[in-house]
Amino acid sequence: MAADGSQQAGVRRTVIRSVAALLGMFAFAFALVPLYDVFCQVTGLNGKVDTTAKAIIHEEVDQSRFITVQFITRGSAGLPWQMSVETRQMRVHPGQTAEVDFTFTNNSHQESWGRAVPSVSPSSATTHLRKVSCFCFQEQQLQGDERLTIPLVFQLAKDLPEEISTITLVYTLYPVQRIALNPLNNNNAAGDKI
Amino acid sequence: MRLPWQWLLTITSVASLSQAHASSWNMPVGVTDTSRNIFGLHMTIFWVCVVIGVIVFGVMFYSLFRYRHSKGAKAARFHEHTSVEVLWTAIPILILVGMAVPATATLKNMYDASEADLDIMITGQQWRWRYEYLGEDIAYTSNLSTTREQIRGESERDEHYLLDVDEPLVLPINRKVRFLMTSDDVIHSWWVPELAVKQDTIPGFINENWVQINEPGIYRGQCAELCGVNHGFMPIVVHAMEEAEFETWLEERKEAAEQEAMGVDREWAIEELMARGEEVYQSICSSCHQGEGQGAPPAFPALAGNEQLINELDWHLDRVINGVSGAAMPAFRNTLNPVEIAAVVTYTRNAWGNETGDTVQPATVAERIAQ
Amino acid sequence: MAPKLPPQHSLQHSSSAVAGGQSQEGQSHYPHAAQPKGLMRWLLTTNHKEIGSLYLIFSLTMFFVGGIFALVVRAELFQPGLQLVEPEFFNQMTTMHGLIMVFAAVMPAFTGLANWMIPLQIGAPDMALPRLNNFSFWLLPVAFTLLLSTLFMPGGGPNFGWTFYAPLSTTYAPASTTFFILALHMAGISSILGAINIIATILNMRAPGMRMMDMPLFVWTWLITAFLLIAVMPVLAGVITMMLMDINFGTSFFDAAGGGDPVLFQHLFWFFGHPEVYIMILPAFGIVSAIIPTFARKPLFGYASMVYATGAIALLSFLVWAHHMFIVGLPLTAELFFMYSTMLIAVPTGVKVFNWVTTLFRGSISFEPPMLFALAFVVLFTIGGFSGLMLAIAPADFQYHDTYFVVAHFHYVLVPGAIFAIMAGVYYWLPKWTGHYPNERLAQCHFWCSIIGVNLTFFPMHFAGLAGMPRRIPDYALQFADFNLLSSIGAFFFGASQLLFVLVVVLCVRGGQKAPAKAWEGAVDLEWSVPSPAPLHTFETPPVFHRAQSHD
Amino acid sequence: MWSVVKSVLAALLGVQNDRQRQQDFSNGKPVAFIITAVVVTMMFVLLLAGIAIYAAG
Repeated sequence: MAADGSQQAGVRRTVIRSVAALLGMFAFAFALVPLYDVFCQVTGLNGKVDTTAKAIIHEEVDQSRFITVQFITRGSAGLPWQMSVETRQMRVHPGQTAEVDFTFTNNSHQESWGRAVPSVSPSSATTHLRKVSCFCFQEQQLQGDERLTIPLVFQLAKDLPEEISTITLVYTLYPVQRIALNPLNNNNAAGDKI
Repeated sequence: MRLPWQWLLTITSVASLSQAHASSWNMPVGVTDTSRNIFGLHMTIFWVCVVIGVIVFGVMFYSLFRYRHSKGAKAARFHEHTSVEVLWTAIPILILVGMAVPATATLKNMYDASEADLDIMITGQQWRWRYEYLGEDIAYTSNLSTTREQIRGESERDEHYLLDVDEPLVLPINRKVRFLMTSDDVIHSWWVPELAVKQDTIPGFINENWVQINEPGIYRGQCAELCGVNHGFMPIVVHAMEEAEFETWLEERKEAAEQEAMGVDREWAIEELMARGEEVYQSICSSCHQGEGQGAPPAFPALAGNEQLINELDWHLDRVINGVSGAAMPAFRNTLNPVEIAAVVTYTRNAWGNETGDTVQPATVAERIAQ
Repeated sequence: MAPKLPPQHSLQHSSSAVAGGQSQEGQSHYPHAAQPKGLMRWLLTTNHKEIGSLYLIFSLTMFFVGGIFALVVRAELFQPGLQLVEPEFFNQMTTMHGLIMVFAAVMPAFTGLANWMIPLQIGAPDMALPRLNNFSFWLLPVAFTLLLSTLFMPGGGPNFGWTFYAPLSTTYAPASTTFFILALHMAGISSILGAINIIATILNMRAPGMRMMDMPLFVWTWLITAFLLIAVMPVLAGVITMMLMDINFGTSFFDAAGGGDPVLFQHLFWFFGHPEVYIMILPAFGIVSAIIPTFARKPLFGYASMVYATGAIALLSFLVWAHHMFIVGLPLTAELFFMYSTMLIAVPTGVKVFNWVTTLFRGSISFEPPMLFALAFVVLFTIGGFSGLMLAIAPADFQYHDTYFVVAHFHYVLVPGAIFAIMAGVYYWLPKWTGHYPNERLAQCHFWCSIIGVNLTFFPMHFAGLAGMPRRIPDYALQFADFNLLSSIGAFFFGASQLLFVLVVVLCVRGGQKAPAKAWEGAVDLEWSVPSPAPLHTFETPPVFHRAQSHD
Repeated sequence: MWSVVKSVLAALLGVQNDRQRQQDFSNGKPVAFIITAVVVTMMFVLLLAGIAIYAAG
């Protein structure tokens, strides 16, 4: 309104470009989510573990060094399950394939769903821990009082950095909600909670 | 309440602060090599800033004084000078590079948690810390032990007000201890200034840190990341011991755990359960459900007069053992032992007018947990 | 050091009374003869000056609302123990204080100044999109009424800090969080629209003859700020949309239980948050760069360097976000990268401070109220910059992080930084807006009270933080008591002295010493060519801008 | 081309003289500056990342 014709055109052009940049940045924010995942998986940032099973690579076992692999399992609120591991830690050579059994027990009488979320420390080891078969992130269903044993087959890559001597693999059990979502009182407003 | 003259006294005492709290004006030097390195970096960068500040502000105040309009100063007209500009860009860069080198070295050292002698898992929970000595079968939670009366000003505050816990983390000196850190609910941050360890605990993820303490002593810290209502009330106390003393402590701790486990097998009287339950309630539950079970609705439901709690024993047990997903109520299955759970459930079912007369035996709880 | 000639703007019109905008209502090209009166006039106004005033009044109101929240916090922290408020409410107060001050006080104040001054400084008759301008203002009262209303909702308002880290702000948040997200969306849209308007105005509506490098620095810094806003506000919008989906639609962006990552939230938030810090300080640089040359009666030293340094800071601000996350467990390489990039951003910032100081050197300096605030800005902002440099050293940050040292740092940058610059700007341009000089004695009193209050409040916080006091706690150990006592006394003193500011502004609107068109002897920019007070419509005939020399 | 790069580098350091700037703004196209600035920034990021990776070694 305050501008003459050529100014009007200029303003319109500026606005169109700005809005385009704006939408681009909004989309970029969402694109950052998968990009971050890719970035994490490439760099092992944050101990975030690649959840797809890998084929065994038959490479020469590096007999010269032993790596201690620790396993820790943790429960969480809202899931009456227990997760245990047959051995707390094992020593393996890089390149060697190893297997360890994890047991899930449902302590309640009702069936329920859960999921074990893995995390690796130190994070620089993440990309060198290759899981050949794994239950990570997969939903598990247990009937009331059911007990289930699943193996984890893994291999440490031979190019594991020299300075790493201990790797800790932690699984945290989380409940999977199969009931209808009740967003507004999912925190603490509901009266029936202690 | 303080009287006005007491305020006056406090204000005047500020003048003598430097005497009274000489050590609390600055970052502690700490008791680890890392903390000493960090202190060194801190003081170096501080003095660099002071020197730059003296030069810049010196020139500035000189100009303000010397070139006052009221004194008839005539303004010069210059407005650029390339070589001066290059100089004041280059010098800071050199100073920064000089700072970056030692900082990098310290950081690399802080990131090397390998070759540890002892592994401890630290778990943040709203609003307490849980310590697990991996491979030693020792695990316990550490709660604020400052009383409600002190916080509310109803009794004298002691020396370690808000910085005291029921069970400190016990560590040996001269040994490299690796911390694995995670959280059960929101992000917390485990911080002890004198150890120079501050690390976020993140739900579902694991962080690593380490410490090697040089001197025995008691070191205090606090949660550093806003984690909800009682963020200000989850302190950390580390008790660092000589190695031999630590070994003894470890043994005693294991024996005590066995003793407690044996308690599961016998029948407990209601008075015993009530007494034990009150202890547990006050240290664990009262931060949310309040001292008299009145709760703080809607966030924290009342327990006193709670119909569902009174009528449904099974539901009540389930809440305590398994927690409530997505709410502040944690699962105490792994945190408390069966005796403690039985005691606290019995207590809450019989205190503050909840006169159900129920007793829950540790054996029942153990069975429910283990099946 | 070749001295150059002083800058001279010769305008086509010799008497500002004619072309400078004194156009009579009837002569104007615009149909404002039928302008509504009373409330409707303000609701419907599309005039950049009126909208600018609305922004400034809104911002001042919110400054006091946020200030009262801060005083609740400081009152509780007056001495150890829980006395006045419960921890739950305390957390809501710290959160709301931060949100209101950032999004409702500082940002709208700069937008208000931009609305008033950018058209005047570039010789444009109005903003490029006047109706949009009206809309973007009126979004703000709606957004913040909604935000404040959450305090009265069951479960209370936002209590997770202004940084609203997940999962405290998602899984564990109060029920009102959805409204908080909505309010933030509206505030975000408002600033984005404001930014588009400012860019369109600056790029297209400069007076004939005025090139980019002739623009006053306030216009330059705002242009760069507007680009930053367009780049990062959508990211904030994205983050809070993800939160909304996590809370209400069962997604798991930030929930580890569903394969999400709470740390991702922090990366996204600070990718917005760090540039946001510069959004709040770059326009302040612009204001100070206008005021210091005026009262030193000497051209700004290194005008070009200032423009380039602003651009450099803006670009670098995208590369330093993770220095807010040094303790979340980033890999060593990332930690080093962000430490180096953060240390480097000190360089262009330092250049700005050196330029201001050199502008003072061999000037002819007088100390009117705007100058007092600008000088205080230079000194105290630099102190904030020093503590920023200390925080950049990653290993040391392990000790500083999330303590009162950080609180002291960012309050030094924002209160005597951004807010003093805004006040300096208000004192500087009040004669142009109202036609009167602000009462000098009262303004000086306001200045000295503010200086004492600010330092008494925030300086002891450095010590409290170094001694080990974490931030965002409602109660503290006894060894922090003295520092907190001082801070609380300072905060109440500072808060009370801001009432003087309101008094000065109100008195100035109502009367006072008459100001000529060029209210300050050393002022050079285009706004001083229109009469004081500036008539509702200015530069309807564009002035022709002649560069006698360069801008500086 | 070289002068554009030089100007952008000067900008990164916050150093620029008036004569040079006059030249930039009379001869250069803004697009050339923006592109160069983005490229220089990218290179700067890579350089910094390189140093960080080397230092983390």
